[in-house]
Amino acid sequence: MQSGEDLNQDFRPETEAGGLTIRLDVFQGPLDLLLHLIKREEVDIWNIPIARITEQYLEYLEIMKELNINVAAEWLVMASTLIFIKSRMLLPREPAPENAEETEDDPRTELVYQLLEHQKFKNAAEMLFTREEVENAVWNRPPDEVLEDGGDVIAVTLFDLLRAFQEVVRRFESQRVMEVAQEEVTIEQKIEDIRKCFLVHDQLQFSSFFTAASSKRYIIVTFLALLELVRLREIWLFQQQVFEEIQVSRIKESA
Amino acid sequence: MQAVMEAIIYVAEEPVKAEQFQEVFPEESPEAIRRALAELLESFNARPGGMWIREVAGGYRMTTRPEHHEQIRAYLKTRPGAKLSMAALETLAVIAYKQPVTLAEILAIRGKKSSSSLQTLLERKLVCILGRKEVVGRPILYGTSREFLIHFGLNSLADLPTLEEFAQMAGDQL
Amino acid sequence: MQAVMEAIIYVAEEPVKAEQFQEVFPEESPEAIRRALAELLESFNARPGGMWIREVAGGYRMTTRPEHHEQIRAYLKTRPGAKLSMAALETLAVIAYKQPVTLAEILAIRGKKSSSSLQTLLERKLVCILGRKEVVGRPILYGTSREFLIHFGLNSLADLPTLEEFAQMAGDQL
Repeated sequence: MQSGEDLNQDFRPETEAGGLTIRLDVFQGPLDLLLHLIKREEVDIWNIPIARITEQYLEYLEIMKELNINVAAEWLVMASTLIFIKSRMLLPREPAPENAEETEDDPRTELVYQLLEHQKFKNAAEMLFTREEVENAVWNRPPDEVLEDGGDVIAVTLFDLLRAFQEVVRRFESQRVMEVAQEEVTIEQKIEDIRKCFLVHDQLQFSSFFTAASSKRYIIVTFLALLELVRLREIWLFQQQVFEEIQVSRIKESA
Repeated sequence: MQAVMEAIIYVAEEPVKAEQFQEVFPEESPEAIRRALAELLESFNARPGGMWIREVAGGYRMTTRPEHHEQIRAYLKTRPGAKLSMAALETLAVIAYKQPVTLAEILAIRGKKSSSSLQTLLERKLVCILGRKEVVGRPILYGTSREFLIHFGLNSLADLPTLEEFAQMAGDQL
Repeated sequence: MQAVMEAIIYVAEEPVKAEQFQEVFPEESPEAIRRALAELLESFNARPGGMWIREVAGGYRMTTRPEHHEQIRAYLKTRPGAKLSMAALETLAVIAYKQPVTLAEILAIRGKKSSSSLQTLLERKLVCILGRKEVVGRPILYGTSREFLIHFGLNSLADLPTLEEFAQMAGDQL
């Protein structure tokens, strides 16, 4: 649980196998980092010292780059927003017309509303967290003989499939030593490759299609090729049991 | 009638709705069924037992009482189940309060991509697809499921605290 | 202690033996545990409830009372919330995306017999007969019903998510 207090531990970058993949444990997104900075500085949300906060935000971005963290686009968008607001603040303000709201022309206003909105949903998420804790402390166990039996083969939903795909990507990410420049394979070529595989085999493990993968692109192309073949009804995917390895099987031509 | 209702709530996998009792007791008036259920809850939950009956997701459900969780866990030798990550909970909060909502709208509020959280929530069936928004691209609209109510022990969405309460809190925090 | 014992007997999949309670209450004497169990049985079974606790296979087990069997069966038959089996769900998905479709075509896509799943779906009124295909044997064509749309909260079939949208979600995470 990352309550406001825990956020004060600052960065807790986690190094995974091989030291290549680093995850941010504490901050989930740029808005979270800004909220953290504002709370730490104990500044008034309606009067954010934009120059100081921008400077600190950029420092964090630097650390992230040094740590090899893949900085997602939204972090850079926020950086440019902050710099834009900062520059607007430096411009001499036109004398406000009488009776005008003081904050009306403040370039920070929109960001403040965004931050408040974000904090609101963080609070809602904490409420859900607490409720989940309580519900985790109760059990509902209807007697066995009432339960419907699940049938023999459990089919794979698209979400099972996507999860398996994610698993392959994760494994690939943790094992990769270096991305070797590889000949670009197209989906059409990959479909042909898979078709050739099934001339010899009736059934293969889902993961076996990815063992030779040497780039993320290769995995994506292979995955899309498999999906296309499912769509064309040439292959189908199934599991014997939930959580078991997904099997890919050729659909036999009916006579 | 209460004894049968109790037995049915006990065997049911899902919360049992009042209308389902109607089908079991076709000769009883809806009024009588509602009264019997209220009496059952009162008497069952008043006894110093190990279970209680609660109103969840518009139905009645029997569970153990939370105060015994340590001993039950000791017997079952289980550890607390896989909890949702904070990112998933935040995404879920946005969906719960803003439904029906698109992925782009979630992105706007959270300020970051939420597709992997959304995928987790769909897999766990806490979120479901409500349809499509009639704008360019017809994006999918998401909302919370019945499973969401059960997972968080809610009788209906109206049981959630209002967003204004969280806004008030946010104002105090910042 | 009785309340916890009751809760444990409720959650247990197998009859719970006295020794197992000893593990949960290590500080209690075997004698005290046996006495508590006897008292629990007496009080739990004396109340006019829907369940009782019996000594079965050297342990304690909670079941419904036999006199309510008929009503419980009536409930189990009518419960609308009963989940579809994975086989039925898959058959339904094939029909939803490929309609109008014949049983033989469903077989070809799923790679296994689907007639009992189809039967379930027809009984549940999620699937309906659209007509006959004008080929040899004039096989029946199946499609999804209005009930299907209601069940999944869809406005029309055009609201079903496409494979591309799911692929898009997976791609977003990379």
